[in-house]
Amino acid sequence: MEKLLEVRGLKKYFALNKGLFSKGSTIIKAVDDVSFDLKGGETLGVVGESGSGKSTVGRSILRLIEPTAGEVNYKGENILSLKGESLRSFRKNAQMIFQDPYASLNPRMRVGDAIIEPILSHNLMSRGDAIDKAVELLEKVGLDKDYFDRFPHQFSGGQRQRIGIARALGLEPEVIVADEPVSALDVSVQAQIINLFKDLQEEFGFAYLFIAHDLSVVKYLSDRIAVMYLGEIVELCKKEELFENPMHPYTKALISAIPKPDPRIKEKRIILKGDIPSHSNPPSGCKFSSRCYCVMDICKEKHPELIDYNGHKVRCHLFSKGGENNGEISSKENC
Amino acid sequence: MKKRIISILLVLVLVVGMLAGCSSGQSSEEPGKQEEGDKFGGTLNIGTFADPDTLNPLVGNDMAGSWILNLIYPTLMVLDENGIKQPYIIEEPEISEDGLTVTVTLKDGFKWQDGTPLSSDDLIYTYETLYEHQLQWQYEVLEGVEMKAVDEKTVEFKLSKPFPTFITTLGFWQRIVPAHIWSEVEDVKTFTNDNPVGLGPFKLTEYERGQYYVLESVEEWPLSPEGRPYLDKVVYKPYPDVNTMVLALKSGDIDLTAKEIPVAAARELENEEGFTVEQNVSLGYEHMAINLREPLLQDVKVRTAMAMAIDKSKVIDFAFDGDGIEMTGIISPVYEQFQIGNDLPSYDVEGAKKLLEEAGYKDTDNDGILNAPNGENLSFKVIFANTVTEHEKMARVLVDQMKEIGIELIPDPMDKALQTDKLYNTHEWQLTINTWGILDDVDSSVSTLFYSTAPLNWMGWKNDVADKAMDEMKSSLSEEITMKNMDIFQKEIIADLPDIPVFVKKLNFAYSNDFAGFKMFPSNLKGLVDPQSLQQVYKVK
Amino acid sequence: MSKEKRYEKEVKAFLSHRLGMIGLIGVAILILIAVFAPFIAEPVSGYGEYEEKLLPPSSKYWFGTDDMGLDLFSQVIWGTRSSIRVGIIAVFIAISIGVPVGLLSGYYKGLFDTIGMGLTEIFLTIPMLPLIIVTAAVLETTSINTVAFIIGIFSWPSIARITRSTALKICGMQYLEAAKCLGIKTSKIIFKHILVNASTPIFVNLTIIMATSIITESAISFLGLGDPLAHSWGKILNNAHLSGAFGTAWWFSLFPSIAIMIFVVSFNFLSMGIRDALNPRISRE
Amino acid sequence: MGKYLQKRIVKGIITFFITITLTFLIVRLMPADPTTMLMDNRLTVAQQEQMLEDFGLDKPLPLQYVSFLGNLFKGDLGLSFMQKRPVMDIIKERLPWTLLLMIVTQAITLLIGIPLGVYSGYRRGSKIDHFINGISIFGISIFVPWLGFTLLYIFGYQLKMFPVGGAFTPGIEQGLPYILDVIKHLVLPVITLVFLYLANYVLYTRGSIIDVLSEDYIRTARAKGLKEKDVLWKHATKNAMIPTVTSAGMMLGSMVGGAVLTETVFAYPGVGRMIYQAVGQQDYPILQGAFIILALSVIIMNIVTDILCAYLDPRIKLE
Repeated sequence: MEKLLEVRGLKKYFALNKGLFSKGSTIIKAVDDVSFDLKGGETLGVVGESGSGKSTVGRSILRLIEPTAGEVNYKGENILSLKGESLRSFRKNAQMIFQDPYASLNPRMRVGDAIIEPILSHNLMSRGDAIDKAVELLEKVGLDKDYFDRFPHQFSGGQRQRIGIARALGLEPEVIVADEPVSALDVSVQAQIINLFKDLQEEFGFAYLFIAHDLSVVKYLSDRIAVMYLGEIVELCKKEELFENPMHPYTKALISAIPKPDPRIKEKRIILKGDIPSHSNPPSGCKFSSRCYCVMDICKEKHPELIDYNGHKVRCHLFSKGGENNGEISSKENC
Repeated sequence: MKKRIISILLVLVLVVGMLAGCSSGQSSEEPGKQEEGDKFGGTLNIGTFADPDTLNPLVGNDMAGSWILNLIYPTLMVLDENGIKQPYIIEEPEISEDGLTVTVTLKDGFKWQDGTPLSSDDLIYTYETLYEHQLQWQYEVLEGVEMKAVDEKTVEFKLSKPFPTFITTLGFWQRIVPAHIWSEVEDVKTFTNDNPVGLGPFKLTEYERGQYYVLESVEEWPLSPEGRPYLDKVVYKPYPDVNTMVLALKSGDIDLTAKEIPVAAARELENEEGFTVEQNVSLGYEHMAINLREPLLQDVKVRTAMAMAIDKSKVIDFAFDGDGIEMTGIISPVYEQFQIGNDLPSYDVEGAKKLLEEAGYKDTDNDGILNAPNGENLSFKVIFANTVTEHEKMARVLVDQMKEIGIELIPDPMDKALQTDKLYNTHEWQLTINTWGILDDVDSSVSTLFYSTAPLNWMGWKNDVADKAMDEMKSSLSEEITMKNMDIFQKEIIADLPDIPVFVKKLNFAYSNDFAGFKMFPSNLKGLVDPQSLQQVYKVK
Repeated sequence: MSKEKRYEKEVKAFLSHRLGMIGLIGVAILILIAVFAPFIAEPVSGYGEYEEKLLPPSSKYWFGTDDMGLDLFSQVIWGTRSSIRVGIIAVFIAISIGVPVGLLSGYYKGLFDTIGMGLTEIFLTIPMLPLIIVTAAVLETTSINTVAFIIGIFSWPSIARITRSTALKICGMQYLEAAKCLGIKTSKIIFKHILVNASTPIFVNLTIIMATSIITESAISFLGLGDPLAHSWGKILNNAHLSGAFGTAWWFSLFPSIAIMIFVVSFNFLSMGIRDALNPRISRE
Repeated sequence: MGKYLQKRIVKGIITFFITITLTFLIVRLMPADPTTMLMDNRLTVAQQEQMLEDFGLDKPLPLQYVSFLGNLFKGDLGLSFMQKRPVMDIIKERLPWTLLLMIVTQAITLLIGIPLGVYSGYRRGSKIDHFINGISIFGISIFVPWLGFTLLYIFGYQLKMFPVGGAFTPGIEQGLPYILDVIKHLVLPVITLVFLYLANYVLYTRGSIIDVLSEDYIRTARAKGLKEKDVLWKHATKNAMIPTVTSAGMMLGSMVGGAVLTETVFAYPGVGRMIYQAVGQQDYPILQGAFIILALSVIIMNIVTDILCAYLDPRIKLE
């Protein structure tokens, strides 16, 4: 399939000013040199702990925040150079589903108005048609059409997320960035919403950039998965490949954290020590070195490159020389 | 808890510190003067409306200041109870027959408050300084005048042309300063004169700006009945709000009002025991002036009709609560001797209507306002200062009265400075309600108002016959010539009516009956606080 | 069915708020008086009868007469009109400056915020009444409208602050990001999302501006800097003050003072009622 | 702390600079020539021009501005048109009285307002709450000159309890009699101003106590079994005071407005009355000077209250 979205060298740095009179500032690298592609109809899962920069990537693609550097090409056009009206009209191609269904709807706006508002704003159709379309969309996401005149506070979280999805669908986008769309929902509801995503993708054929903080959510939906740590992609490959043959120690840790359906299967869980380090003061060398259970001397000195290992990309010194195990760490478990 | 206590303590320390800081005014309690007679002793508290702008008698010319400064620096000439200027600290001035030499002799027994005797040098110094620095408006009077000290007490003035009111003008308005002190002053214009050394019956001993001015009686004041003022002290206290001032009088915080009090308050105090209300008359009058540059107002018939439409008694009733005297001519009834009988057109609404009709003014568009032959409405804006309440009320009455004859007046109250600017500089006005201030020396002051080139003639009135009459009056040495020209002038101005005089204010002043001996002098500039009055006021025991 | 429900709780809370209801009734009465002034009292102008000057209240003159022999009841009634007019103009000006400044500061942030909030702080720093006095003196003609205009010019900072803080709060909300992401026009975002949410606090603030503008107008008129031809309560007090009747004719100053008090109290109570009703923490369950 | 202070001061300086520029311009925007008022009607043209020159008003506006700023740095606010004395001297005479009036008013208003606000917030929705709010709102609704005059009439004239106007009796003995005399003169104007500003503090405190009482640490304190009295008056009040103190700094500007009317009615020799008089006389240098000094005081007060708040509330980080 053709490439819908090409992300190249995306960076987002924040400067933290220290004070009015003190010179200089600390640079926070929230996203540091992230590149990936998204093909039409495909689902790319992005996984990482909070603070890994995954949401920043999603928001940068939609220009909700301005990246510091890099390119985001949509069908060959760099959207980072879009401005004003052309940016606004690009937006109908790519939509976002937000994490918090309670906060992503204006409490003072009726559900119907919330759905037709973007349609009208892009002059896609007349008001009457938009209302018809909104009713249709409500039904499509599994809501009663009588809900049209209600206010968001009369709905449950799952219902609201459905409204949010209907709202995004109104613009008939080709790409949907779903930023932890189910993490705020009850577990029972999560599955329903994920199924809705799946069904809608089958019906409309759009591509998902599906952001989540653990692998269990993206496992079902994704075609490929990218694992992020401290603003960098540390591993990126097909879903099956990732689960069968995880290369990066961090990925392994994440996989081991997935609850197993059968508690009798005793697989040793890898516990990462410590918290995710501060962005303003990341470890030198490999950013994961401070928590890595396979850490080597080189890891603290040299920052590893992302290496393509037969389509399986990984950023780890364990594989830096053509993917050979350096031997040094073989004594350690799980490495 | 501790923090709260600390903060309270902090506030208290601040307050106490401030109190200590404010108390810089030195205490002035002196051992009481020896009683020399029954009437001696006592402190008179006087309510005033503001602080003096300055204590520098060469610069200051505000009313609140002159009440205080006149007690410290008395003028050569003063008004008597009838508004006629009389010598005060000088003997009757001598004017030579050709009118070119004026000789002034100081009375005996006056000393500056530092003990130095008053001499002719002080007079000459004051006038020379005035002329050199172009201070006040009086300096113009000294143009081309030569001064010579004949002796310690006598000064001779040589004028370049006859000016019969030379010394009354200069002597009435200009206060004298001591040469031995002022010659040391660096810049007389900005000198603040914080510790004035005066000449008068009272000396300023202590003051706190914004609060009080304590004046103590001098030991010797020859013009007092018993050689010095009866009072020990006179204290001026400024009350910016007249209601508070009246209340202070009623509650005994003050004993006398230097400023006139509103009629409503006067009526109330009259009925209250323990207070006396006295009236005097203003030396000026309230009038409505007409801008003769305005095309519609150039028709004398319109002006005459307007004069006929004014019911002056109604205006007085409402604008000044009935406390006024109608103006019958251009000269105030206060100066009866100059009223020749060239009276203003009397109140006659029907006559006014007829006059306008005959002149061709008709209400052609049926809006209730007469139209000129060219179709324009007889509609005029009348400007006045928004802070002068009697003018605002006068405007309300005049609007009604002009409506009667089909002329529309639109009241346009404005800032005083803006009104002055329009009258003097831009000439963008049609009618204005205003006051002529103190018209001393009628024969010469009419020319400051009505001479074709006078700055105050903002009406733009130009009448050659009247100009000539005013010229002759100004330099006239005989009463006959003066009165003949006065007649000509009055005939001309009544015929032309560039200005419609309306009424003279009667002013109310009140004092506590704990004090007696007051003498009333005309105008609010003098009233009961003229030195001639206070030098003999005493406390009733 | 569900349309009205959103405010049901708040309306109930307001209705049971004693002071708020007193305020609402007061404001309603004042508006009625202003609207129906011609049916309540004849307007007075010019001057009355000499014999009827400064009469105390009687069955003929309920509030007595002033120093021009004019009925004070009529003046107070017609003064309601001036007061409401002043309030509305001041409020209008305050909104039309305060809301844009607040929006620019809160929505666009950056330089706009620095300038906008700097200006706001300056306007809050400068002692307002003296400056209004000077500004009133600057203007050539002081009609009641210009006085109201000046008051409005100095009343916007509170509106700007509230609009800004609401805008800031809403800008941090996800639904605004959602709206942006959906490509909704900025103008619509500002009006439908930010302003609709800011409307209640702005309204509460406006009732207070309404009240303070009357106090300020009265102070300006009292100092003789207002519209000398208007029938405003401040002007009546100014007449009472200048005629020296403060201490002699109590009715002259009492009734306009009471009118001012009713006006200010009503609007303050109303705003308090609304605020309390909207703040769920205040109404005890 | 240092940085916070620096930032606050720089902000203050900028505010001050803009304020004085605004003042400079407004004063010069007056429609009539500013010297018109001081021109005696009989002054000659030469004298008028001399006068303009004396006050530097003949120069072009930018030049006037430069010299205005230059003089300001030297603490020179120019000469009063009417009094022909340095404006600085005139303000120095008046400012202490206004400050005295305001500090005493502020202190009393806070002392009464905070407890009332705390109590009505604690008993929110009750009769006593409505009563306290109602009374304090009535306070701000009374027309100040009328209230002032009524107080003077009753307590000054009828009951003779207090003097009718002024700040102290001339010739009063130094020391305690002087202080008592000053206090006697202070009572009525302070009562007037307290009435005027009480509502602000009551309502502010009430609002913040309601917020504070619903916070977790209050619940914790209650759960720990602390006495209700202590919870309210110690824990809650301390935190509720912060917004009130902040508003106290802001209030200073509006207090000057009340001072104009109050000082005029009570013949109190402060800055407010000076402003009233200067407006009447169109004495622009005085007005200009008064604004500059007042703006400066308000700015300094704001900085002080900000720091005070930071001191009271450790949660505000001085960064």
